[in-house]
Amino acid sequence: MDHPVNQTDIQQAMLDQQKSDQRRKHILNLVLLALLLIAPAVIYPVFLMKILCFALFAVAFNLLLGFTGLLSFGHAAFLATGSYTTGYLLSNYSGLTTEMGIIVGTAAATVLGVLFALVAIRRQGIYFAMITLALAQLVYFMFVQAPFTGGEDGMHGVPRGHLFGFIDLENNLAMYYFVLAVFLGGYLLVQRVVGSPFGQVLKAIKQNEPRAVSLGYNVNQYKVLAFVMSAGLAGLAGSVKTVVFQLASLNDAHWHMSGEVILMTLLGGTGTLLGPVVGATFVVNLEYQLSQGPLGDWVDPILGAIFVLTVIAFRSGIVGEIQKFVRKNMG
Amino acid sequence: DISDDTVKIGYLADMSGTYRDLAGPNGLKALEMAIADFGGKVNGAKIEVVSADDRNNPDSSSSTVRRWLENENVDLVAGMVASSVTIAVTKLLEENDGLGIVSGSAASSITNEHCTPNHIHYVYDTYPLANGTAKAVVQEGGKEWFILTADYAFGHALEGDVTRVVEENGGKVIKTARHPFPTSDFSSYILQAQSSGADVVALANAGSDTTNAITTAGEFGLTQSGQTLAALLLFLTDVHALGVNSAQGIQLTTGWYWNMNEEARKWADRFMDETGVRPTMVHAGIYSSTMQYLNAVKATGSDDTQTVRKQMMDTPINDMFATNGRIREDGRMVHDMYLAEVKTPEESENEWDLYKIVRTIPGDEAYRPLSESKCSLVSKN
Amino acid sequence: MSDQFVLETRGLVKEFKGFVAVDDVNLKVQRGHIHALIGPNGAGKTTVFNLLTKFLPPTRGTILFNGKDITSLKSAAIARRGVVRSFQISAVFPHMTALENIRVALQSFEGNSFQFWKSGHSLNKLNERCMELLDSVGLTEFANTTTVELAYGRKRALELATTLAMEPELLLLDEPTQGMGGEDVERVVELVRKAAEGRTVLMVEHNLGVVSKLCDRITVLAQGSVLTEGEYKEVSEDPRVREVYMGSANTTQEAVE
Amino acid sequence: MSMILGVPVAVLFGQLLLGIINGAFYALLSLGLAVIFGLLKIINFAHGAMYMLGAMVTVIMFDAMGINYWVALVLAPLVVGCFGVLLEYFLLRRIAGQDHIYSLLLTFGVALMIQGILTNIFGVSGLRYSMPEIFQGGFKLDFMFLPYYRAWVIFMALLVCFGTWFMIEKTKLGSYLRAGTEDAQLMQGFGINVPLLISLTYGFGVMIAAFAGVLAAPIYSVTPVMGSNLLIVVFAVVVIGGMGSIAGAIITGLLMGVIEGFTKVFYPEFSSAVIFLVMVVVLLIRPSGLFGKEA
Amino acid sequence: MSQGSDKEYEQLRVSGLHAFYGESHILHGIDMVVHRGELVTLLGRNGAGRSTTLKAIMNMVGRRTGSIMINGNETMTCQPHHIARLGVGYCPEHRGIFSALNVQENLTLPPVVRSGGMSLEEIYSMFPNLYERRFSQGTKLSGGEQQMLAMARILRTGANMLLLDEITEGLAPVIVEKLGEVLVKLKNKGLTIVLVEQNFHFAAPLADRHYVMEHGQIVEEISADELEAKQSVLDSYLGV
Ligand SMILES: Nc1ncnc2c1ncn2[C@@H]1O[C@H](COP(=O)(O)OP(=O)(O)OP(=O)(O)O)[C@@H](O)[C@H]1O
Ligand SMILES: Nc1ncnc2c1ncn2[C@@H]1O[C@H](COP(=O)(O)OP(=O)(O)OP(=O)(O)O)[C@@H](O)[C@H]1O
Ligand SMILES: [Mg+2]
Ligand SMILES: [Mg+2]
Repeated sequence: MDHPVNQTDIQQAMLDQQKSDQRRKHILNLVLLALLLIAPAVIYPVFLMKILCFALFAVAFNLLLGFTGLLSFGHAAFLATGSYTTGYLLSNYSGLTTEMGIIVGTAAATVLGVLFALVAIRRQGIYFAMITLALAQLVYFMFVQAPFTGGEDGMHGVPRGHLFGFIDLENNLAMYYFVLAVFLGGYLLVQRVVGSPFGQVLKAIKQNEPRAVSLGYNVNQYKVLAFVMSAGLAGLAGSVKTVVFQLASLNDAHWHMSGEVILMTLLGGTGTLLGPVVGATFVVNLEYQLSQGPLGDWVDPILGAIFVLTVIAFRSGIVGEIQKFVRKNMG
Repeated sequence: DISDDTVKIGYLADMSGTYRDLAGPNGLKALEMAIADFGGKVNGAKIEVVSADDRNNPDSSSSTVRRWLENENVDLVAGMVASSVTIAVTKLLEENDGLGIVSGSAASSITNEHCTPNHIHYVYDTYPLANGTAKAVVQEGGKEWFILTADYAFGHALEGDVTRVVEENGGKVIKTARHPFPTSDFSSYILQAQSSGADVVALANAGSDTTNAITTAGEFGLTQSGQTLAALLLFLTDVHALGVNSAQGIQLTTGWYWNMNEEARKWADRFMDETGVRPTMVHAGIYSSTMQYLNAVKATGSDDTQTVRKQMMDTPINDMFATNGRIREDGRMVHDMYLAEVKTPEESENEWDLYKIVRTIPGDEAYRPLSESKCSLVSKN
Repeated sequence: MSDQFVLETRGLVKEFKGFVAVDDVNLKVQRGHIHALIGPNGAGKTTVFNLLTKFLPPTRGTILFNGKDITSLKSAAIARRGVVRSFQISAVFPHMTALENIRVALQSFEGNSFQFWKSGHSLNKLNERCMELLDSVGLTEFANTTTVELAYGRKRALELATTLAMEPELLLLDEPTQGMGGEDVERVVELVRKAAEGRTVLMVEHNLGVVSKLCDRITVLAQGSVLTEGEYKEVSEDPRVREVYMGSANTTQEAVE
Repeated sequence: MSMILGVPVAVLFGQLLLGIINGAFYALLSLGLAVIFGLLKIINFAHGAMYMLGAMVTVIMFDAMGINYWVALVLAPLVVGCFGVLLEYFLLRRIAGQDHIYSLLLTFGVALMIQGILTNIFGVSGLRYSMPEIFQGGFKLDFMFLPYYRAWVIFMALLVCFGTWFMIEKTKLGSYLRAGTEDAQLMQGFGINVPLLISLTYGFGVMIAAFAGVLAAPIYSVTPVMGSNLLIVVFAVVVIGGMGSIAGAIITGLLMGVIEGFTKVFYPEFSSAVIFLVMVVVLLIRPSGLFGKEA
Repeated sequence: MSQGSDKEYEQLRVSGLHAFYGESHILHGIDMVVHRGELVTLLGRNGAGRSTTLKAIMNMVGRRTGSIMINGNETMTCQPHHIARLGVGYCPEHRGIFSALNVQENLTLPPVVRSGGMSLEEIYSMFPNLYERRFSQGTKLSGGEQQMLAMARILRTGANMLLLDEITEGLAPVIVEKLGEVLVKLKNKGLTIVLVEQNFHFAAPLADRHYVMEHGQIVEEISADELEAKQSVLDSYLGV
């Protein structure tokens, strides 16, 4: 067999491809950033913040589902842990600056993530999903019973406080730009992770685990690290959400929340970076629009129909389908 | 004067979940009936309604209400069912100096430790529920109590209130069992109740938990073996779902019953024409409270929160909903409550002919006295 | 002795619910050899591989690698020590390009695999070596092709290249030429020969032509235990081997050509 | 009377029995789920909705047409089963061979639609369904009063469970089913009408759920949301039993009923979570569930 | 079923067959005819499209155009299970052993489509390994045992046309020899066989005709008696 194409050409082609991908990604990121920066002038900031929090949650989740191939059905536990921890701290220790509350909340979720990971990581596929669900249900039970969460009533009146001790977050705009910064931090981190050498290994594990093992990778360590990162980011989303809304409730810990983040991610497109963001925006917005309008009592059937439609017609999710379309029409 | 020449009312309730039937879309109907009856305008300003499904989720609800208050100049938030939602919303109201009238929630803490100068709790709460039913049952000789409690704030509050009432009246709570919310199979608890030897089995839960428990009690012959079943919170819709066969003889406390007097019946007929069902006490409360609110706006010519609230507190309430009603400084609307008993199949003439009123409990006797209040608005002397 | 033998098993046994798949196997693989493991289907060859790489835990027995007991190590650790296998049923990362497949293997030596903060560009320096490896199995033009789209034979070639990327000290090949046509077989033979320079290979192979050409020493496994061992000539003339494995000499001879 | 941890032994007997009865529901539901997952690799999040439909259809048929319990026992599962077949034919079929998660999303969407629509029509307070005359009353056992109906439930549930197990594990049809899930295309290449087989299997799985729904109609409040909370518990049961193991689902269902029953006595608050604790423990010890085949 | 050596009867006629996997066009107009009782091989390099041809005949590829007549029936619009019912037995490249079934269940799985298949006893005596392991899970067999199982199970169904994809792959030489004997026996029974084979030495003595494929097309047809004359052509195509 002869090789009509030259080796270096192929390498070069690949590098060029990488570069142009990179450039496109940068441009896209900049456009989005610009939009996000001016958004509060047009859209109600608290609503935007809600979207950003859920987007961060979905991005965190997608690090696992989309890039490691692990379906966690217990991510609500991390959201809620971040949320309650931060809520508790900010309500009870008035000396604490907001960012400290958030950091500790995130750390708590991260620690919980380590615990979950150690228990669950050896299980695969649907067993993994189910064991995370089970653990999350136990966490839910704890939150129902623990006195500090306020049980079914929830935890209310959490002060937004001052960022670094001097920026007053009661101001919605200040709060918005802080949330935006946190979101971007999380998003860029995930983007970096996915493209990193570590990300390559995750991808390999996702596609063929035994093969990755035989190449000398201790896959469980990689999965644990990915899981913990994802848990931490989910906790961060929860912490920030609590500060925005000044409340934490059992909804955050309920399995519906774990389900919701799966839906957001799938709707937007798993395995794409922007997908979960778009998915979260879509779902939050849709729920809001529907619950306001004359279709108020038809929210569930309409959401249901959208899920069905997505699975049947746009399986790669909104972003995934767009990517497909672009690829088809540009190459 | 009336801000931007409109009075805007936001109706927030569970439109699609567990609490849908007791308030829900029909509550919105009641609200709209009130506005229509008022003439659609107050002092020349038009009255507008916005509504939202709270999805029993305090996050969503508070972002909705925040937007209503901050961006859409909503003057009154009405409805409100799940206590987590109510507390979140009232906190926001306080922050933004809006006004809220809570009609659906049961928690008495809403005008106790969670009271604010920005809301009114209108229809009922756990305190009179316990007070009315428990007192009556103890006085009829039910001394030893088994309480089956839904394991969440509302259940705990009810359990606490019942225990107090039972003990005050010379009875004794011999056992409580807390079941997770929600539960579908109650046979285990009913068996525990049967073997406890208590005279009375009280249900400190709500909705489908209560109806499931009652059905199971019937199946296991709880009442045949001489025990009394007391349901502390039952809405008309629950009893309707159970049917008189299963529910007959159960005593309950209610803030209103559609067939309790002529005025109520007339309104209920109109409501039925609109919706096809009979109103619950919450539906009636929404109508009544909206009327009171609009009257207060009319009287003061203002939609300023404190002005209107003060006017409402100063005006006694006597209408299709309440007799001897008044709003206290903690925001509690105190009015007469009723001890009712579910009719037997023989007595019941149609599917909605469900209660007979056994006794009227005067408002001051029914509700928590201000002297016991933990509300910061109550002046302690 | 540990100098002479890279790999040694002592009394290796694997039972599956009462069925003994590997029965007291004492295998010694000499450093620098290409050592073949042959035997009828179901003799336990793949199972031996699975035991050596700890994809299955042995029921009994010890495995020595360079004289050290590695019986209790985990799969990944064994691979890192230098014992790397290829699979009988093709194993690739289907949604990566051929080049990326190999790069993942190379990467495991870079020590940067936990570096989640580093940019992916840091991996480009491995591309050169990837292309060399791809070229050696004739896949140059498929470097940027997603692996699912490769025909079966090419997937196997890719897998081999990936395995080689691991620079194993002991290479375990399970039927490397399976599913390949004449020319490809030739190339694999060459490749294995090249790969074997400076390292040891243990392979399972049913193509006796390949075995006879390549292998220094042959162990015949039958029903889980070692039937005989020796050079190709000795072994192929053993009547027991003929009976259980090779059949009439005819086929074999033709295959050898 | 002798006591265990302050509870009379007789009461515990009663609880054991009730636990088994409750477990019979879990067994039926998890059986259907296990059939659908084990054979079709569909994560059927509409299972709770199908259970609910079974009950709702029973009530609606009675209210609208006066169809009695006995007829409903056969007819309602058939109606729901047909619905399942249609669902499979028009929707699930299109995602065959895709990742599990899509089936989860799809069936979840369907469940939301069914529940939402019924909620808008019938409300959430529940519909009335009265116990058939023949079941009024019960056995007076030493330690408890056992309503006839509960005895009937356990009898029917066990019958259906055993029948299903037998059909799948021991008959030719069962082996088609088991094989068809692994490589449907090849099975079809052998001359088996796999698409039909799959539709029927899904239909059968939801039929069992609907059957449980009919059994539930006289004793639980029949509402459009009655199945939604049961769902994840039933999933847990299937996982504890070992996904794909039919016998596992049945036995675990009964077992979990009993464990939950005892929890209701000793630590009632925990009764909704105990199954998940069991699940974590079981999966730590036996990665593929109590009766699952090892991977 | 008209018996034996009705060599004129067209068991299979493929004309202008194109096949696609999603976007990729794999077969570019295949024409071939196989008569009843013939054994025909498809030769070619890796990726030439031989497996795809068999799959296309079974309607197991994404999309196909052209015409495929089996036993005189046009099958372009048939579902795979209808095609099997026409008496086609397909043994796939990757064996397709079912892990949920044990060996015996795997063996008895394909329904009998015609009379005249082998009995279970005959099969077990031909493949004693399978008999020994008949109650173990199908996929726990060794690679070679799985291959035997895959082959054996279509012998039971009585199919009179077999599509065999690389059946000698991974088998010990003794077994390969035995398989050769089996094929001869089957041929003598009048079965039609299309064999995709890498192992030319195995195929050559058995086949009546060879089709050589390259890039999704048939580039050469060689009958058994021309084999020697065309050896060099063949070698150049196969790269031997
Ligand atoms: N996980 C398992 N459980 C039970 N039996 C098994 C398992 N794996 C392999 N076996 C059995 O062990 C025996 C040896 O299998 P192995 O795969 O090692 O054979 P092999 O020598 O590689 O054969 P081949 O050349 O056909 O690949 C076979 O009879 C097989 O059925
Ligand atoms: N599922 C698929 N999707 C896309 N392309 C495929 C698919 N399967 C095979 N191909 C492509 O079709 C072409 C022919 O493949 P086929 O499997 O028919 O080859 P073959 O001649 O049987 O070779 P081999 O010896 O590798 O089995 C190859 O180029 C392959 O890349
Ligand atoms: Mg093998
Ligand atoms: Mg092929």
